Amino acid sequence: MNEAASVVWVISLPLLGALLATVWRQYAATIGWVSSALTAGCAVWLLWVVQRAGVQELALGGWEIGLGISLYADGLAAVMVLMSSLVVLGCSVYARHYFRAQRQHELFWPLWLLLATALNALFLAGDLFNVYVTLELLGISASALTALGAKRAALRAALRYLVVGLLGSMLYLMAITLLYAAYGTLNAVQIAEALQVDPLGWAALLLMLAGLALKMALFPLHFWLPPAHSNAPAPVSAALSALVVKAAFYLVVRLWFEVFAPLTTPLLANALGALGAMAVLWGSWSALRAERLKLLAAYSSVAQLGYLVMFFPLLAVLEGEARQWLFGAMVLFALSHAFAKSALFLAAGILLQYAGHDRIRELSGTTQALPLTTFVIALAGIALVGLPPSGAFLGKWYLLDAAFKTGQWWWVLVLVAGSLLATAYVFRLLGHAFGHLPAVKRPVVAATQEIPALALALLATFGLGLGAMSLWSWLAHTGTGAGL
Amino acid sequence: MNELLNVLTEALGKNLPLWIVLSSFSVGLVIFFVQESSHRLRTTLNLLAAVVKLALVGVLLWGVYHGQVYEVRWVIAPNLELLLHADALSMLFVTLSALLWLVTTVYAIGYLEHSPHRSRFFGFFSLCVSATVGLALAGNLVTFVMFYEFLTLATYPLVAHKGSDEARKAARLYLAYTFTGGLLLLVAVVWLKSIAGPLTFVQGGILDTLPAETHSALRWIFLLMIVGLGVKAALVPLHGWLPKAMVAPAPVSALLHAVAVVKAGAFGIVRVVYDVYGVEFADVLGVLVPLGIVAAFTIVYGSTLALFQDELKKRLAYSTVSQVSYIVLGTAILGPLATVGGIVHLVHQGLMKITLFFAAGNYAETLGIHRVSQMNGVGKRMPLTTLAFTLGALGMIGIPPMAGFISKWYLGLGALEAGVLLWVMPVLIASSLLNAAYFLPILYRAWFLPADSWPDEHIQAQRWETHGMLLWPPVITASLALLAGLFASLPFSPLEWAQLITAREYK
Amino acid sequence: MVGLSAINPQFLYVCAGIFLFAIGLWGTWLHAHYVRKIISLNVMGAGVFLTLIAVAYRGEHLPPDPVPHALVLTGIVVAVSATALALVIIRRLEDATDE
Amino acid sequence: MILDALSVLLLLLGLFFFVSGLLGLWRFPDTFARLHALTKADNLGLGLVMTGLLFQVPDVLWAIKFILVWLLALVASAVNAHLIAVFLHRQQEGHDESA
Amino acid sequence: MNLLDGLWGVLDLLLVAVLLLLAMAAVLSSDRRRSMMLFIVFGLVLALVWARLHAPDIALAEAAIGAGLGGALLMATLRRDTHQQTDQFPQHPVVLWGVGVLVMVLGTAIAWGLFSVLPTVEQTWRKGAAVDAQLAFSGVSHPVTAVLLNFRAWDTLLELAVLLAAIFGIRALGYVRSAYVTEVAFSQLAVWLVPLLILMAGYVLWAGAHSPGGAFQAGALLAGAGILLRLAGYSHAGLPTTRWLVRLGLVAGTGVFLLVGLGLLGWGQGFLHYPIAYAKWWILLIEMLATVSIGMTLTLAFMGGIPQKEAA
Repeated sequence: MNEAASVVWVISLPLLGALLATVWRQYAATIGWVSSALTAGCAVWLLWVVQRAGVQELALGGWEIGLGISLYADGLAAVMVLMSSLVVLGCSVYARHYFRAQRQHELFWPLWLLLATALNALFLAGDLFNVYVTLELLGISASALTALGAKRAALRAALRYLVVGLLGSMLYLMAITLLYAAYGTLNAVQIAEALQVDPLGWAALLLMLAGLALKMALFPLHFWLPPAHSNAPAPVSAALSALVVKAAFYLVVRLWFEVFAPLTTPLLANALGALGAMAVLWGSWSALRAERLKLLAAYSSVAQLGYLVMFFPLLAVLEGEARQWLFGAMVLFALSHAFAKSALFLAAGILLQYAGHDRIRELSGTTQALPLTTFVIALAGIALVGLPPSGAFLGKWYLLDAAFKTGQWWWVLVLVAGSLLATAYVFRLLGHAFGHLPAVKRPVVAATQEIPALALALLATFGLGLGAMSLWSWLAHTGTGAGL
Repeated sequence: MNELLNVLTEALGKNLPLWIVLSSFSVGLVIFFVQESSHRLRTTLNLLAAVVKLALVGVLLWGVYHGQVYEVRWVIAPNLELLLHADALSMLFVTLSALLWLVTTVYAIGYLEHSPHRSRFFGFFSLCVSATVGLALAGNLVTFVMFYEFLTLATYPLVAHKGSDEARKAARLYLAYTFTGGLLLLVAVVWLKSIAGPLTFVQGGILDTLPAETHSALRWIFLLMIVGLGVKAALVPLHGWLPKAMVAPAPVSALLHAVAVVKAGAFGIVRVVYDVYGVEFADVLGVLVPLGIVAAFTIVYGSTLALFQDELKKRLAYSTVSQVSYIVLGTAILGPLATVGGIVHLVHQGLMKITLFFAAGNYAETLGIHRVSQMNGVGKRMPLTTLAFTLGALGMIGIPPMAGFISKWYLGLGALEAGVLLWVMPVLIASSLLNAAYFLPILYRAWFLPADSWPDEHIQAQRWETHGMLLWPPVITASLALLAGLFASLPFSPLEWAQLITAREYK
Repeated sequence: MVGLSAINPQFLYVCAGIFLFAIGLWGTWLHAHYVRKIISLNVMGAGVFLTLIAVAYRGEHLPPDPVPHALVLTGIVVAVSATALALVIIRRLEDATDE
Repeated sequence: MILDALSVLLLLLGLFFFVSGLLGLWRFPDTFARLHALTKADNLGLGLVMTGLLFQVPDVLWAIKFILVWLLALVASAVNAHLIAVFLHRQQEGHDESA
Repeated sequence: MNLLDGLWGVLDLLLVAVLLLLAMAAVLSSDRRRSMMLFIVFGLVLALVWARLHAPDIALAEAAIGAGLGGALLMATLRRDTHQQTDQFPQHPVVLWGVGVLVMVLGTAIAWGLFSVLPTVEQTWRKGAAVDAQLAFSGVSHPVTAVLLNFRAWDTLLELAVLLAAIFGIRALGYVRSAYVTEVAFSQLAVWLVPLLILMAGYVLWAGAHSPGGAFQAGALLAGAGILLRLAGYSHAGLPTTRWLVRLGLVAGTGVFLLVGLGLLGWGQGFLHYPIAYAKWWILLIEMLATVSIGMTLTLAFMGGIPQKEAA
């Protein structure tokens, strides 16, 4: 089995799992978490392969790059695949006991594994049209999962999410038409080499950014995210916030730094950064005012994505080693948010299951009764605010450092305001844990539900907070101009 | 004895500081999961951790005294590393916190006899101490900031421990203040790092070699740092959270206001002035004088407000606000003697203030009295506690032979030496008078007035006036304060150690 | 621009495709009811596909470029599956509101 | 050459019937009459067009397919017309009692 | 000759005019049912346009899937929609025109981008040259099928997965209640038409190798047959009654495609890298099962999930 096979297996395993889970529906849960465990193992193998043998470019079907489709696994892609498979594994172990209705349980797993397939396929796609198909698969399976509960609010949120996803994909597809008309190929690397700075390039970039901003819920286009992420079942909203939104962000990073590198001027980067800043402020402010815990987590996703986008104006100006560190810090921030947000949503699911509601004001009794879940929420809160032992802290550190080095000091103000608001909404949550209500007797919450949430939270804080150094060495194997 | 210690130092190797931090951190995590009902297990774990830490600190002290280098380095990101390094200044603070943590643990076990959520309390309690020790042993500003924020996180649940609305509101206020401070400090450190590169603490400072045009930025950074650290050091405009945090249980307010939080701020300011900027360069920048003015104003302001507080713990809180600023004043005056005065007061104030808080806790716990007005004739009912209180109070006022006198004496000498006598002396005198004004009436009331009835007296006087674990800690700390005063010239005394530090600070 | 003696079909159909894309985008954005949004989305999709096939068109006598044809085929299937899901959700929403 | 002429003639005839069907659709008062016009005229028109094209067809297989197309169209339009008529009839009857 | 070109030009103009008018009407009309009808007609005219642009495969697919099945789905959705039928544009006219201008700007940007490239690109490379060069090795002679099932096989596999995701989503939304009232004439038509449709599907599938056709169009025809049965009152629309057989059918297409790919990978050839000699048979196998899956999926999609009666 040569190295390149790892790229194929990491995508095919969840797809195979999805198919098996459909046919043998009574074993759906076991097939589900076994295939996600195998995929996680495969992701580690892929990362090891990329680390040792460098960038893997696999031309599928043996056809040369321009004609056939190529899978492209470099440092960044391998890290994102590892991130997505770890979160999927955590949520799968969590989901085994989450669904009460047997029917809902069986229908969850095929869609869930298709979502995992779509994510891995998207991270490893080297062909722009292939990215379109994976984006669609992602959008449809995600909205189908959101509608799983068949409650009216969930259905409406899922419908809006599906329509928004389709709109984004159509914009993206028009951009592909332009690029194909001009360069006759769909392979990202070939287009990157052939791209000239001309009206077509600008139109394609504009369309792709608009489409992906819609899917990424960047500030003015974020209206669909809070209802979708707060009405979906807990493991689904964990995956939505942590991974699906991140996939669109990953594409923007790929396109911005690799394909459209000559077109991305600092001015455009600043515009994007401004949108990010508004997302941070608006998202944190609405999270502070949110009534329900899952709504708070959804708004905080909008804010955290704003932070991620704020790296762009600084990356546009920096050069050489400092730029490589900042790029690594951006990826670290994305990873830390993914693990922390999924832990928060899983914990919120436990609270919801236990208390029947997730209205923050009436949660103190529950938080008293579930100390471990509250501890998970605290850890996730630390990572979301960006306090020291977390990956987000390092991300923010490098963001601040770059802001001072390049003299763009206004990003510092946004960061300070964002962090303060974040503290406010996280500790508004945790304040209830010290409420004076009599402690209810110890409830029976399945350990398999609390353990994955705790593991993800620990990964976001201590894992990435202290062990992040290896991430930069992994990213050293990034492809052509992705930030290096 | 000598060989045994050498063997021990080799055995533990050079990452001894890491073991010290981890010892209480790991025990803290374990205690979280201890069942609420198993008292014995929790008490043994606590005491074991405290004793082990004290022993390790002793070994460290011996090693540092013999010039052995202890350094633990952990690279967390490109050109960003955690560094634990035991130098003379950190040894002072580590020893103080380890010692007082042991005493406070004993006191806390006695104090929280029948209250709920004790596993949670002692868990966060040991996390808080590990944060303080980590902060003390930090080798560069990055590590300092990380432990500084970690301290905020660890102390927030302690302040909110009681769970009453008042406690949660006080905790929220505390968090608002300290987190904003922490954030400003973080921004300042990153800004400084972008200008000056790696910020490892070097005795005598590292910024004097920087070009002239960065000086204005350095002033701004200094201001931000002082505000960031000032929140915890309770400098005047930023001290709002301290009196309100008195709602926390007595061991918390004792530990927070004598050892952990407040001292962290003061220690931070000392580190920034001496080991980052360098006191000569700071003077050249002209930032020391405003710092001195703020410190002086805090001293006077704290003492005057303490006068009007009827609640005993609030009065002690305001006295802390003023006492901590002595340290800042000592740092602000350019001169070795003032520095010695400032640094030694770091230890003395810790010993004295913790005694006062222990005593206040005893009164509240045994006789159920919280107000000064209720303290008539308390001396007769609880002679030993009140004696300890008296020693502490006299020390605060600065009457020889107590430790407080020495630090004020050195501050005075330092001011004379630096020629700033004109505005420092009146401040010292005024504050001593004010101290007397708010402490002496309490002593008079306790010893000379007839005791009126104490309606809710909890613990009847059997063999001792109160619960054993509540009585002996204040007595121990009071005697330590007395010894620190009497035997100031002994080799291992705080004064000697402060002089050792100052000698290295001034080039 | 190439001399437009006879209206060059590629130019005409590309313009048509872009116009359909525009009208579809406009409809999706502004319509309130989701059935109308989906119809506009399909019109927008048809616009994109028409542009793609117009680009692939190479005059009367040359065979057209097969790659865009495959892309559009895939696009149509994907569009119809998304439309099907959306319409069933709408149907389920209608039932939910009835009960 | 004759074949081409014949085809053109038949196509024109077919066109004539389509136009008449269109006129019928436009002018006739009620739906039943319109149904009548449409099915009759268009089927015949389609038949004529189909025969016209038969002459252009390269081989027999194509011819069979053309005829198949016409037959299918016939059957489909007949059944559709019937269904619409039944529905309309039931709806009109239904006016007195609820449908 | 220019008379013929002129005629083509007129036809193009006519087609485009009708197409755009239908699109405008479908989007702008206030009555929801009229807009749906117009959309179906728009689909049919679009099929004509594809035929005009030398894209027979897409014409087939558009007629069968886009207009046919899409239309059927729309009608099924609006069948019980008893609420008020009109959709006025609620927004303020400024918003309407504002968005209109924005969209126009985007359109002109695209047009400007495209037309700055299109005329010049003709000379640089002949698009599709790569496909023609490798066509001989792809195992099928029809270029579009070659691209779909060999060169870009991975896209098609994921696209089948997309269909799967859609049908899983639909199944997850619960059961379907009302069947359709049976109409004698219609069921007679069904009796004749369904076998013909199945035969046609087989033919289209086979023809796909050398002329326009293939899995998707054949699948759509099968779905047509299924819908016909459903409308004729058979609540099961010809699908097997045992539940797991239906699930196996749904999964068959993607499953075989993936297993063949992985098998070839395991065998040393490489993922989806058919041995040239047997490529034709592998492709045919995959296409057959894909047709069955697509047919089942689209029928179930029209039904909106699993029929109620024996779904217990």
